[in-house]
Amino acid sequence: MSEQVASPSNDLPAVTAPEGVLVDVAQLKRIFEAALMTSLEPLSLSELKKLSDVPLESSRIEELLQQLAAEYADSGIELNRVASGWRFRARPEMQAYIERLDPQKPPRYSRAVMETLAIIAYRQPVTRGDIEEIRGVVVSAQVLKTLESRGWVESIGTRDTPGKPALYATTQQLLDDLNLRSLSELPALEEMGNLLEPAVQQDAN
Amino acid sequence: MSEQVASPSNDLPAVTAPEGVLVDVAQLKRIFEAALMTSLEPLSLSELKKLSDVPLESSRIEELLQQLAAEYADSGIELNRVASGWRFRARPEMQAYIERLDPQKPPRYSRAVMETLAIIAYRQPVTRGDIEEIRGVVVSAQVLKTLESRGWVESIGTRDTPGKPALYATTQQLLDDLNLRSLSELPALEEMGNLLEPAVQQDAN
Amino acid sequence: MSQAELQLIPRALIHGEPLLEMPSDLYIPPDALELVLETFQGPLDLLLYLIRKHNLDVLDIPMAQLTQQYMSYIELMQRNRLELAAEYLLMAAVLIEIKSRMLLPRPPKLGETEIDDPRAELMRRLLEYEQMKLAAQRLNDLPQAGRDFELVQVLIERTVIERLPSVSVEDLRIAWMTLLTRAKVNAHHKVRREELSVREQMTRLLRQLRHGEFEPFENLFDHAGGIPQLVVTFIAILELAKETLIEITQTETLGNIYVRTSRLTLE
Repeated sequence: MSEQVASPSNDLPAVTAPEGVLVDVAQLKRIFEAALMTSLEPLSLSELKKLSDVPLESSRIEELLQQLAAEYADSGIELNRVASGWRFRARPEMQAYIERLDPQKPPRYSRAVMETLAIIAYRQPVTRGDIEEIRGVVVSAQVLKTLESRGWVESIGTRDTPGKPALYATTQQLLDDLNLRSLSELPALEEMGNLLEPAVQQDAN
Repeated sequence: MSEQVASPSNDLPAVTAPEGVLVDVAQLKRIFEAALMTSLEPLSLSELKKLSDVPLESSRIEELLQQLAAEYADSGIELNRVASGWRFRARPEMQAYIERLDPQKPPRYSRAVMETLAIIAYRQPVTRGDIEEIRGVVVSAQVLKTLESRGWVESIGTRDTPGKPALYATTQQLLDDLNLRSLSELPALEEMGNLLEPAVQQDAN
Repeated sequence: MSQAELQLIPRALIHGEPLLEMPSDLYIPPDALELVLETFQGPLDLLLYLIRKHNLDVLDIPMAQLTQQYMSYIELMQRNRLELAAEYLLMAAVLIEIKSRMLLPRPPKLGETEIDDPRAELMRRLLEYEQMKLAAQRLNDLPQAGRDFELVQVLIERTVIERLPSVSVEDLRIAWMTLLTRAKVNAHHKVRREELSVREQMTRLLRQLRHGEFEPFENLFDHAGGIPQLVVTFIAILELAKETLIEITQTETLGNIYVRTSRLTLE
């Protein structure tokens, strides 16, 4: 929805491009809106810049996006910034309704897959050997393949040790899929001190 | 965008369901909005009805949809009624802008399309009923049409049962596009099952 | 216990408090035991379970007690002839070694007792694994695109070249895998390589018989493909007949066999 509808008073001054050209802010927001809504992948600032007829600073674009996000504050969808850019998503509380239309839920991953993912996410880059050492069991090739084909994990090189094992790291796609901007937004690891306290553990389980 | 933002005066009376139950109109519109925005295929009135917790007459739903459409009057997208239901689309005048974006990010098929393709590939020849049995949900005509118009799936006859349902199979074109010589080169997948939690768990969660 | 663990164990057993107490005075049906075993991600996971279950102090693990309980499990699993991953046996050896080292009198070294503790390495591994195990649970609790929320995707009609979604074999594999893991699909639809080639032949035959006329049986076989191909084609014909998609007729004994689609109407 464009700003005229949301805020008829239009408290937003026309953005002045570096060259001094006036930008039709309402129109640009409409274009951003249409582009973001039709793209399943998040759009980066540099992509959004291409949508403007006059060159715009990143800060201007972010300002517009924040206004656009605010316009959707009371709607069923929301505009978020994630690792690789900006994107619209349905609010999680809408999920139960949307699932009525297609009750097929995607599967949940097994503990083996999730533990492997956690080790890669928190200890990256790691080799398969590193993962096996932490988990205390062999990590099957299928587990890694599952994570790779989901686009959550990728091999980013090899470690310079005998056998040249592949080093795994997480991808931007993982962060996007979890609606996060950076790895630092992952849940914090439990403090070792807390793990020594049996009482805390009981709650956590 | 919900109506509070768009029309603060809220000229819409609360919709009364047939039983006389009051419906939270704003919330229902938000739900419609989220569902329509996340579905590539148009949603029919009967699908939209499922989204309401109380039974609603079609005329009421259409009224809500018309209001929702009006709220998007000045935005980059529009809500339209098409043959098979209602759907959002980018306004045609936005196309020129959106096409500036890197075409590097190809669109994706919905899960319904991919699962239907997988079933036809692995279980061919199958009828729509077979597909529905495996997926556990109704397969829309759109989904099959998408696959047929892509040239990946074709009807190769009908099954000799009441209703003479069409039998679907994959085409040479699909193999070519996947760079396969024969269907038997598709991965065998039994072993993958144990990487995902059993279905029972999804209910529990 | 984590959700995953709880749910893998038959309900009757979890509700009746711990099913993993002392194996000696506990009956676990052999089928259930297999599930119990699958529940643990490995020896570290099993050890952690025992430690947390019995509220043992991680900083001062009572090796005798822990080793004894661990061994009871290993024995129980072996007694039921469950195939035990090598890691479990290796861990048993490690535990026994630590226990025996602790029995030996240690030369008194002032201030260095902690470093010398034979349990230190085990403790470090247990804590590191536990930390990751918890992290995995939290990661899994985060809302995931497609599972807990949907992405907005509004239609755009493109005037220029229509870009079609590209699909890889991998996408197809994922889609099918997803289906396999749902409901009873797994049990009913086993997919093997051979079966796929049969399916492929079934499709080929139906295409060939599209004209609706009788076709001589021999014409259905492609001799260039060798014996495996002939067998697969034959199985495909039987399968089609079973699914009543084709009719097979023979007018006289030892006469020619003809095949046609069973009153298959063509569009």
